[in-house]
Amino acid sequence: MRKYILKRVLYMILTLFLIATITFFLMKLLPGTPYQNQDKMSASQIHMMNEQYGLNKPVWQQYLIYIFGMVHGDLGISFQFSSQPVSYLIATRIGPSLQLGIQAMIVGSVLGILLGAFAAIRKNTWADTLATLLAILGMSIPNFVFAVLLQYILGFKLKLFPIALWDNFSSSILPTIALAMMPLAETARFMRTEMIDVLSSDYIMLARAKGLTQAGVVWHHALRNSLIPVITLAGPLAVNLMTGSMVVENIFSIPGIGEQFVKSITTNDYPTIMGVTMVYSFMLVIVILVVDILYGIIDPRIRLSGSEVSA
Amino acid sequence: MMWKQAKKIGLVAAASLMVVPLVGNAGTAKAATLAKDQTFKMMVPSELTTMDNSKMTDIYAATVMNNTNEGLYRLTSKNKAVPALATSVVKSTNNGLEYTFHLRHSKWSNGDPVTAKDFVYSWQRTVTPKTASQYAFLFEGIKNATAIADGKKQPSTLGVKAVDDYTLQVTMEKPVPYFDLLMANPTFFPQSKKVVEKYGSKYGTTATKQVYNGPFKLTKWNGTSLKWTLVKNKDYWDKSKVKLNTIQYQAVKDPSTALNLYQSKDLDDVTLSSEMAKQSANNKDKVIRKMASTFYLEYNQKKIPAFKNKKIREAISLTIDRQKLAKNVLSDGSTAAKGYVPEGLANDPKNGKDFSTEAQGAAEKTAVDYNLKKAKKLWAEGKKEVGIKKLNVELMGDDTDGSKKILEYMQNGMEKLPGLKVTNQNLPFKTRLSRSVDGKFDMVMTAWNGDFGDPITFMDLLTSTNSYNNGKWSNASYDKNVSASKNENAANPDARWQNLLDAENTLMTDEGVAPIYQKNEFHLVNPKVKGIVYHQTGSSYDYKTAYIAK
Amino acid sequence: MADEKMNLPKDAFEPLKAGEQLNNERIAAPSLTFLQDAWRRLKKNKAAVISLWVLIVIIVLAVGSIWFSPRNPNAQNATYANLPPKIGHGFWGFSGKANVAGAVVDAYKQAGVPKGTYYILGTDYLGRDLLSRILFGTRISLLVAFVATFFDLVIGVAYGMFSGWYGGRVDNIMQRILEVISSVPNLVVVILMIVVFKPGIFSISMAIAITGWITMARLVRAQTLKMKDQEFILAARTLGESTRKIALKHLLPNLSSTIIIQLMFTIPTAIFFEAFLSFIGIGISAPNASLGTLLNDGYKTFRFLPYQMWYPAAVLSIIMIAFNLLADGLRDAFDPRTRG
Amino acid sequence: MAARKKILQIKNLKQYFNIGKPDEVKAVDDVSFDIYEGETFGLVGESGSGKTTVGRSVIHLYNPTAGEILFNDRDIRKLKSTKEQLQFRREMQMIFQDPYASLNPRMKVKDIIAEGIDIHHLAKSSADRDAQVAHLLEVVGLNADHSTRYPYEFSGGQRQRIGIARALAVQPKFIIADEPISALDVSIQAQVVNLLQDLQEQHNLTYLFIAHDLSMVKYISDRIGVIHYGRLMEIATSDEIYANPLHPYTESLLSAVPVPDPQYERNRKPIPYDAAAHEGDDKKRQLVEIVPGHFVRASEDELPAYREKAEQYRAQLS
Amino acid sequence: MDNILEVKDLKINFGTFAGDVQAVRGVSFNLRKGETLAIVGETGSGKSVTTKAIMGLLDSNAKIASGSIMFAGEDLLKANAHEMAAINGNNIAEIIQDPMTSLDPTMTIGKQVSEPLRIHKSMSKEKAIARTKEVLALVGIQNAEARMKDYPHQFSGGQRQRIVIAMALVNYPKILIADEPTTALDVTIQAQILDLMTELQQKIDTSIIFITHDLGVVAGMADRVAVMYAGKIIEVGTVDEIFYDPKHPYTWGLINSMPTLDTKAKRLYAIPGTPPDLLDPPKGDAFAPRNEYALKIDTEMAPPFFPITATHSAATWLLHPDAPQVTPPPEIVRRQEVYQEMVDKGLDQPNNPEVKLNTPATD
Repeated sequence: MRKYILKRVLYMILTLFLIATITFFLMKLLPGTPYQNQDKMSASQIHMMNEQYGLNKPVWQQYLIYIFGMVHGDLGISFQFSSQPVSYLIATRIGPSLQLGIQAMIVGSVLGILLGAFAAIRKNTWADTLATLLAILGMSIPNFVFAVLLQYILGFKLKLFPIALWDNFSSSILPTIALAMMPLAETARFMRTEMIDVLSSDYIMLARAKGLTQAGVVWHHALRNSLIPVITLAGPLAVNLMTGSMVVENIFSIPGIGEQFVKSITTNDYPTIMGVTMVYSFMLVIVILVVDILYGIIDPRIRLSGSEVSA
Repeated sequence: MMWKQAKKIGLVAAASLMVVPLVGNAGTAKAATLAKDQTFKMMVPSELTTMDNSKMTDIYAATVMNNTNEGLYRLTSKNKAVPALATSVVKSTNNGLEYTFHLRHSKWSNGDPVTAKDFVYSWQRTVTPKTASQYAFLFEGIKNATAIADGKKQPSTLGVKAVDDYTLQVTMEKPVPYFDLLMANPTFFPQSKKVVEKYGSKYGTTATKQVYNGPFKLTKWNGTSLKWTLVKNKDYWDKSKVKLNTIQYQAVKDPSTALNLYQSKDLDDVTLSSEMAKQSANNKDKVIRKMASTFYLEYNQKKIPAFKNKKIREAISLTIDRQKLAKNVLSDGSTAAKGYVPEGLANDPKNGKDFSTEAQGAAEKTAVDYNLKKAKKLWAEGKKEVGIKKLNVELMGDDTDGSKKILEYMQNGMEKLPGLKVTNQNLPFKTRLSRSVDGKFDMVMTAWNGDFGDPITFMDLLTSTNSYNNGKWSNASYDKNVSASKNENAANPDARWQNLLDAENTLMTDEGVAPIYQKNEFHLVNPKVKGIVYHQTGSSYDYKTAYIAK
Repeated sequence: MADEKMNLPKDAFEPLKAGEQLNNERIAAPSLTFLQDAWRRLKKNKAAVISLWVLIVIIVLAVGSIWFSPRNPNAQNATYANLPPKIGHGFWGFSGKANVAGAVVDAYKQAGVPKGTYYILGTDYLGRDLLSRILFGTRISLLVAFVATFFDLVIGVAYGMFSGWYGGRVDNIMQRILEVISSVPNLVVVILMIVVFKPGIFSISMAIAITGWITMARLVRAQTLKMKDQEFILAARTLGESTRKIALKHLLPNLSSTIIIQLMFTIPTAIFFEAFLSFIGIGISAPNASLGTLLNDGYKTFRFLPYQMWYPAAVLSIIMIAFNLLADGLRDAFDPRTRG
Repeated sequence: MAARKKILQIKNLKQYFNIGKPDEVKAVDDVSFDIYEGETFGLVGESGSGKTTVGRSVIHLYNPTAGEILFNDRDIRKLKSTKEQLQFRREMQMIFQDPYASLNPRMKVKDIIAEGIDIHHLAKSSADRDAQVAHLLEVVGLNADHSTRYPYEFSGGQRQRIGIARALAVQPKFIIADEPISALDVSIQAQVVNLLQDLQEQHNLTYLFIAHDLSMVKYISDRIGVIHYGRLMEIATSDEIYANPLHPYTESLLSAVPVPDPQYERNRKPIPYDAAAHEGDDKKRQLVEIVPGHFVRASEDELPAYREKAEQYRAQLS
Repeated sequence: MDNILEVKDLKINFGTFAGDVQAVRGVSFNLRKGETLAIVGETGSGKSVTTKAIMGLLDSNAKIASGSIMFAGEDLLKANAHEMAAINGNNIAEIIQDPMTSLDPTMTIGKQVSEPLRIHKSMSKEKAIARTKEVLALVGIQNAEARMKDYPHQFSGGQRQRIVIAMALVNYPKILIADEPTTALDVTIQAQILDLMTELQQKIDTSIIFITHDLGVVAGMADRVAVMYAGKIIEVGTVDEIFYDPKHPYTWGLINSMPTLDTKAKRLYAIPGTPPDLLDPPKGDAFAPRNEYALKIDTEMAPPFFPITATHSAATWLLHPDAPQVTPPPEIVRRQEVYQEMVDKGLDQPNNPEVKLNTPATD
């Protein structure tokens, strides 16, 4: 297992390195300079500025400097916030994003699992249809529509929660719900499929033959076995949450990195784009690694044989 | 100054002479009329990027700076310089080439005294190339500023000197008529050398890595946060005039969220854009903040040969119903362009008439007219002259909602010309900018906001050699007039004025660019908030005298 | 037990002659191709059938609107901007009345719209007919989805089949590559792609396609791995069939259900992703509309002009739901486990 | 018998998988045997014994790790040209175990059967192709009506017969039958076995019949090889191997076979086999001919015991 | 002997996309205390469906058209889910074919085996563990205590089947349903498992319904045999009656088509054709199309059961008084001769270890 993790970590590093490389060179393809007032600045100033940002060196040197800096946690200086290191920008912004992401992940997966399991147990009944429809609806309505509706109805009209802004836990409730819709829907659908699969397996039949009631079968056997594959959903869900956070953070004025990412795209803030990309990739890679390890821990077949799981 | 999403206004020196009439008189605020809670909640559409006035690039930073720090002068609601750290508004000597300021005794928020050396240090620091200030060009006119920025002279040779701790002497290279207004601009505010050196590259990156000498102190800003707070500065020399205890800033990027927050009284002042503004047109809290900016269309004559034909250009311009665009499409208080130089930017030194009004001749009118019939006629003639049957062009613009709509509207109008096929291309601001500069476009919607209250800030752009003349329109008469206004007639205000009027006229007659509209900002403001001083250009708001009425 | 008193004819107990023997190799069921069989199965799934019809109707309307659009989707009439829905003389929900600052006003009257002119789903901010815009947007969204799907199909299927078929080291390397690619947040790639290249239908489709094929490749690979040791593939090999032919004749048809189902999921994902891109401002460029851009315009004013959000949202949701239900239905129809 | 032609010679065949990895599998480990023209050679073993692997190596679905496979005296590993390979594919064919997995569910029966015809261009026209398919269907006891149907419409036995028709389509000389009946119901097994025997007679086919079902292998085979953990334990004629099993594994295997005879079953006592006891030491073992035609895997010091056992049996017979 | 279970006129249909499949078409049998009843039949003959019905484990698309299953005075078909749960694993237990899939992969075998104890006996944890250990040892799992903490994948196929048996037997059920319990196993392992089952049956005194298609296994395990074809039982009798004196042509074919190690016949006897599709079962006797002894009436009317002895009856018109006398295949005739000899000697007692008979002769 240790060897396996080590191998995975190596792959992880390789992956991140490749992502850094691709992002770097894609950024180099982007038109535009970071300066607003290019033509009002003196050549000498532009030179100095390029030097500050390291833009006057050959691309391969810039690349090496970037990679070297990244290894040391230095992601460069933001173009948009002058003098602000990207790493600081991310450090101060990641908290709300993580909090929202984790809350949404918990809400989404727990409710999704319950909904999916419920639908599977009531397979081919109206309850199943309703649950499935609910799940599909969750996947069918864009985040921003959800967010706006939640804000308007629950926040503005009913005044149950803060409309927006980021002050305390209660202000995280609406964005969490908006963000959790997609994971909830996906988890529910996946869970339903898995659960139906498991429920038709031999050992479930034998469990019934042992005298377990429906509830007992589900609780003691079906749930755990269906949950194992559902864990692999964590990767795609993490991606989902990242996408969602850009929208939700924007609408609810939450100081997170998703919101910042959108801003940095529209302002050509390359160092921030690259930095946030790296953070996203890093988080995703970590999620995938954790899923793999978790998979190994939860599934005894893998735990003991130590063989490789493909995510 | 380039526009970004109707947000990024340049840190502008001069203010226009235009006065925003709604602003109340600060002096009338009596204790009896004040609400108990003097907290003002302000929405901005963007984060605070820096508190280093050498590095500021956007209006929101400048506005905060203007309220937390202070320079020699402060501007009244009528855009008149009044003494701030300087004890009086001084007249220039030596033919406008020298100014001597006497400073009052005041303190930084860390207790240090503010001295003339702080000005010298700040100014030298800004023009030093290493600081890479994007606004060092505003120092142009002060002795050696340009040479220092070009790295040809040492920063210490800048024409500014601390005669003693409270006497500041400024030496000019040439007279700058709007010098007083510059002195009220945050770029010219003093900096504490001690503090700058203490924090080094981190100077001005958080609320605590800066010292303040203005009416308010900045707090709760970690450098990247979406909100920050200004609190009353008890060390401010004129603190008795300051009524507000706190100003809470909140960056909100979504217009409907902003409206919701305003209506639920979570915010006192919100900026609404596009549809939100349009839909709030009847709101009684509506406040239109006029701006000195023009949106205009440039034709790339270098890339599309047909654009060299004036009839073609004119035909295209005539297809755009600017009135309808401003009223029905934008509906956010913006107005149809009267000409290239926006209304209210500058007034005739002789008779006080607005430049755009004075320039409003027949040619001017035609250039911003809407006449589809004439357009089609000209288009047919133009096509024949150029020898083409049809024309496929791209129309480039920003990727903001507002810009998209405008482009769509314009495209629709243009395509009424037979054989003209327009493809819209909405790009992120900086991408659009660099493509414009590189000439990688057919037609581009450009926006410009006046740097200072003089038509030259616009006129300069379209000379044959200016790098911002993206369309490469070239006209000898125009170039001559602009050049004359800057050189031979620099000291002759009337002749200079006529040069600029002539240049505008030439530009419009020759359809060099097609002005579309003048941009304004749409606000909803809590009517209880009074005494805000607003400037059409520069650091928009001054809250020194603002208060919340009962 | 046996009823001994039964009256049975004498000849009942004569042995059957050879000719009278029944056909003992008889197949009772009608002959159906795989697809016919799947179709029969699908027909039992009401939700899927309804979805299929809904999609057909939507596609026909969207495509048909090229020729038979109620109005020109790009024709502007700024004075008629933001007119609420109205049908005929107006009735509930389609009255042409708008609530402006608390007062209900007849928006059509205010805008000076002549009698008899009405917009079924209202107009947008430039006075364009929303119904035509929605039809147009649906077409563009579907186009984006289909283009993305096509690449998904080509790249994903080919990659998956190749990786699975060759197995061993080739597979190993290809899987590692896939692993790396899938660790890149796809939205980042998409955004970078669109920022680097010109936003437009093609680059958006490409961007979605470039990141979208991973799942397809994985599924196809897994199926191929499973299939390549299936005896019918071995049989083809023992007969001397070439690899290329095996892939085309044996693998591909048997992968088809996997592929079709995955495509059914890819299409809505692509439509959705396009909508998201529109939200962050890098979607389809104007005046072209997609459901995403319409929704993006609509949500901003939904407090005042709710119809501008609800109608595109409804169409998008219906398409998404229909594709998802159809995909579910197809999965059941193709899945041999449910075979009766 | 010695005069008969050896159609297939397998010499020291080794087939390892995942070589060099922790999960290396020696599926076939040093197996040698010959098959004579026209005979049926049964290869018997339990699951995981490597019997299927042998079959697949012989028909060159796998590349052997080591050893030689001579078909008609030509090493199949050295067939270079496409033509030679195609020729080999025509002469040797395979019948598979799983009647559900061995037919492409997306193809019509006639296309499945004609696949070989198409590959080897054995039909002059499409009418000829149809005729050949119809004939093959008839040969395997189905009729031409069935040719347009899809595999799933058939029962297991019918499908297996379609599989046989497919193999026959290229007129092979040698057929590897890889557990062709183990997935079939009892009543159907006999049909297929009878069919295989009829075909052998009519076409002078040689079979390598792989199975775990000892009674059927015994019935159909002329000679039998017993394989265990990738190694051949014993080779002899089928009568001899049943009547006089020498290797304890063979004995154990035989003793475990249930027989549809209650009286016999009541008395049957399975003989356990302990692999560790017989293969646990590191003595060198190989197939040794104890009596003519009867080979046993043994080490030098085990030989006398086996010889004696063989003697006893001979004595009993006479 | 007491009947512990009585199945009467059971009819079960399955709703499929193509229509209703009549999987079980009127099955009646009873199970006696302590006996092993083998149900023999080919794939799709309805034997598994019948036992699933007994345990209430039919799939949701199954419809029980008629019949009753009486156990301890109650009709199991009328029991609700909770009543069924109380019986399953306690009074009736099951073993199924594939040991690789019949254990929950994520639960230790100790837990799985002790589950029926906790459900039905509300036993304390310690007692349950002790009992589990005991039962595991009983089925031949070595080092049972330590291995209880292991997961299914850590056991070989044979061991797993032993665990499944332990799980089924842990509550000493009155009835054990073994659905092809050795089909997936190698012959040597099969022999061990069968031995184990016989041994345990005697120890815990349970009745077994043994489902299989392997006549060899039946011969060794069963006391009585029911032969199923196309959803019906067509012959039932003691193991000796079925193997030595079968009356139904299908049974003849079944026995005859299986070579023994001694079969020397040039050709095997094969039942021609294919079993009928139960979506549309043929009129009359479903076996008729494949029956070389078919009579005209077979195509008209399904035959009733004709009793042969007290324990033996068969559903074939050949037993009708009016039917022509037919000669069974030679192998059957040979068996009948053997049987006659046995009857003469009074040896036709099943499961009598004393009984020895000459090894069956060859023809």
